[in-house]
Amino acid sequence: MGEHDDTVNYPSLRTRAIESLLVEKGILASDAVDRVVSTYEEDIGPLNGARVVARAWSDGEYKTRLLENATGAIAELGISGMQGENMVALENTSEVHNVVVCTLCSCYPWPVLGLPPYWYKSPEYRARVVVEPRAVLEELGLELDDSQELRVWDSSADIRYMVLPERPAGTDDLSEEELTELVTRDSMIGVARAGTS
Amino acid sequence: MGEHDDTVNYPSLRTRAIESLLVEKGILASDAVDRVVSTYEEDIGPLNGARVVARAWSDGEYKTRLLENATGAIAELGISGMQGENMVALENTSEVHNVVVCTLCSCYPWPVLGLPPYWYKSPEYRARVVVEPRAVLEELGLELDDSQELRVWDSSADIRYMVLPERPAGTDDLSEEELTELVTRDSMIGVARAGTS
Amino acid sequence: MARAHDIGGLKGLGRVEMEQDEPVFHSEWERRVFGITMATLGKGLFNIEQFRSGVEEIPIVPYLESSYYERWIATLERNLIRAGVVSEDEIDARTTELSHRPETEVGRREEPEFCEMLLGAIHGGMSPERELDAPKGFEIGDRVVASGTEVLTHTRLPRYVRGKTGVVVRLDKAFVFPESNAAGDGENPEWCYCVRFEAEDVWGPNAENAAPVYVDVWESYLVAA
Amino acid sequence: MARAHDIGGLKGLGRVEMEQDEPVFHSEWERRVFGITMATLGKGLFNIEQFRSGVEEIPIVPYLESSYYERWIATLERNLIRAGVVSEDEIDARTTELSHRPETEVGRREEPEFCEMLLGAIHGGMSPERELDAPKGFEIGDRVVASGTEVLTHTRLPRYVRGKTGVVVRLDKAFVFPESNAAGDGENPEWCYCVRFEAEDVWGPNAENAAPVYVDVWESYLVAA
Repeated sequence: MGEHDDTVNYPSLRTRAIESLLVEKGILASDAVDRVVSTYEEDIGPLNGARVVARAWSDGEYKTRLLENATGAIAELGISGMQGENMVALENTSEVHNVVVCTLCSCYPWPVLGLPPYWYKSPEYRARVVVEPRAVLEELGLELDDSQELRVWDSSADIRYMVLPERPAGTDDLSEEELTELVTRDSMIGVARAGTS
Repeated sequence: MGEHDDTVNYPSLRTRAIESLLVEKGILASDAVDRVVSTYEEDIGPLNGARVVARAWSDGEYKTRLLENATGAIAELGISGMQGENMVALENTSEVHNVVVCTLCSCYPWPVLGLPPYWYKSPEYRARVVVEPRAVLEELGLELDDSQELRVWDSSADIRYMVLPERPAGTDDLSEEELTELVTRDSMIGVARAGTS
Repeated sequence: MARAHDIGGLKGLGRVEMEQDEPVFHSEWERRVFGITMATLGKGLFNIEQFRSGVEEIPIVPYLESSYYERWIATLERNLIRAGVVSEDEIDARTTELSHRPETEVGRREEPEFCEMLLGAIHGGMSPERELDAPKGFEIGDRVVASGTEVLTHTRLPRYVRGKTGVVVRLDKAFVFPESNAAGDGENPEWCYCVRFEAEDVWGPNAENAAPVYVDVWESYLVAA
Repeated sequence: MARAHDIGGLKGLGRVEMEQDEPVFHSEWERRVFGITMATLGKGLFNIEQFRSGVEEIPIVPYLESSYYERWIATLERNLIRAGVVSEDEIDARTTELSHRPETEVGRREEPEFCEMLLGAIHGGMSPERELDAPKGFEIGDRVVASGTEVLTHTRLPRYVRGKTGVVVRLDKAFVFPESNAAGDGENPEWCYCVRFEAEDVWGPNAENAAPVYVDVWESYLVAA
């Protein structure tokens, strides 16, 4: 999709109509709108989650704390915020693979992953991943072992999930910072492995 | 909607493609197609059902037979056929009003009512009449007494339903043939009273 | 609703629009689709359950947006292709040809005997009733629960009563079981029942303006309450 | 699915399409819709459940066909109108004006204090966790049945587990009950649980390739199995 120049399309006009009316009525703070947007465009994104994962890979005690109390362990790295107040981390292993969805809307752990990508919010992903998860993951390029239990987590209430992906083989010598670069957003949703594009 | 001249639109082209291929392959009988169509355009329609209703209004014993064994009673008038092999008649009274739907597709008692109208097959009718039947009937111009039990019949298996509407007041002197003219298709589905437009 | 068609109770749909003096068909192609369907059903190229199942396979947006007989075209194609009598490529190619030469006449062939047989069936009926030795599992007045087991293929148990409790109000005949026949696994007839479900048992305590719903149900969809 | 959004398990949808190097927003208006929503939520003009409920009120075809932030515009409008701060006519009229004079600048006003408060909430969080004296009704390992009672308004129990049996695998905190808060009837917090449902218990014996599903559920949606 990319960025459109669409100042005269209907959603754009409608949005500007709403914004201008709310400003005139003294209800909307333009600076708040600006700041909220720039926060999610610039400050809060999947790099936060990658730092959590790299730390867990590097520090067994941290990993234990992450799996026991994700919200607290994430906060140790200075990461917290809206839609991440009640976090649970799900560990992928050779026996168990976890994948996260919100079938009812688009619930997603904002502080660690930023705002969700379009496909995560699409009817196709939401409808299909609960009933045919292996097929969906295969389409997305992730083949699981038949022996691996696949678990689908529907974010239907107020817990927000992040997946702790498996640490890729051959990364023993990497620093925590180098490990961070292997951790993709998709691997923390559970639709990809870490260390792959 | 009315009739369209649409020989070049996509459904028309597609239909003609299928028909011409099946004819060439020796699979389709053009005369059968013609005859089936003319049968439902000319021979089989709600007048059949109206005759059944008028007879039931005029002849108490016939009405009893209709309510006990609709298929047999309808056959007494020489009416039978596909999608009417297993009929049930539902009597509307001052206490009970019946309305018929097929939520899953478009099941309908062809021999007595012909092919169903578009609205009967519409998602709007099918989805709504089971959950908000009074609202739907009101929209269609039929107000029921709050004291009347409204029953919705979903044609989900192989029974086909026809409603026996209430005989309008002031029709004691009418002949069976004159009564027939009061019986509309919609009154036999249960979305209108007999004797109204 | 695992499939697009199972929409009983779906919220958000608009008014029911009636057409005054509606014709039986709205165009010549609707006539032909209806006739071709009846004629190919009559030839046994597919059965009614497979025909319905083909409609249900349409994704929900085109399902809700297409016209009734457009859905018939979709399932007719699907079923003819599955029957092996025509391929999608052939239909595509012929459609393109016709779009370039719209004046082309569709060929004709006649089969008077088949024609009489089909008309005989239309006027005489072809009941899905079957003999069944097994005793009926339920009696009038029995409280029953409709199956809550998901069926992802063709089924005739509307989703809005799944898992809900009702009362048997009428005993019907044994009819061909659609799930089995749609799958090509034979007719496997079962006893059928009419079950009355109270509005609050189907739509919950907030149902406004609702009413009891009578649903016709095959025996294997029911267990005693 | 009484409402358009409750689509878990719906068949017939196509491939999941990923976009390479997807930006956070795809256009300026998406940025503004997101920001306006957060700012008006922050002002308390509506709550998150009312916001979600407004999305769910979109009829299914436009729901499935519109883009994500188009759905946000729809619910934002609905909620601002319900809050009484703007009317549909005003929005319509302003939209028309802007379409005639697209170069018009949107006005600005600043509220530094509110801005700091909102950013504080974004970075600090605003948990829907609430104190609750009532004891938890279930323990880990309890077999539970998810409610089969239809809810025609806002609900957070996905339809695909309604009436299905699972096992409690995690005890969560007490959270605001969405059905109540969406209706403006207060927060009425309840204990929450994570329940594991086996694939065959959810999707039936024909589920191919399915997997256990973990669903987070408020206590009043559950009864002991």
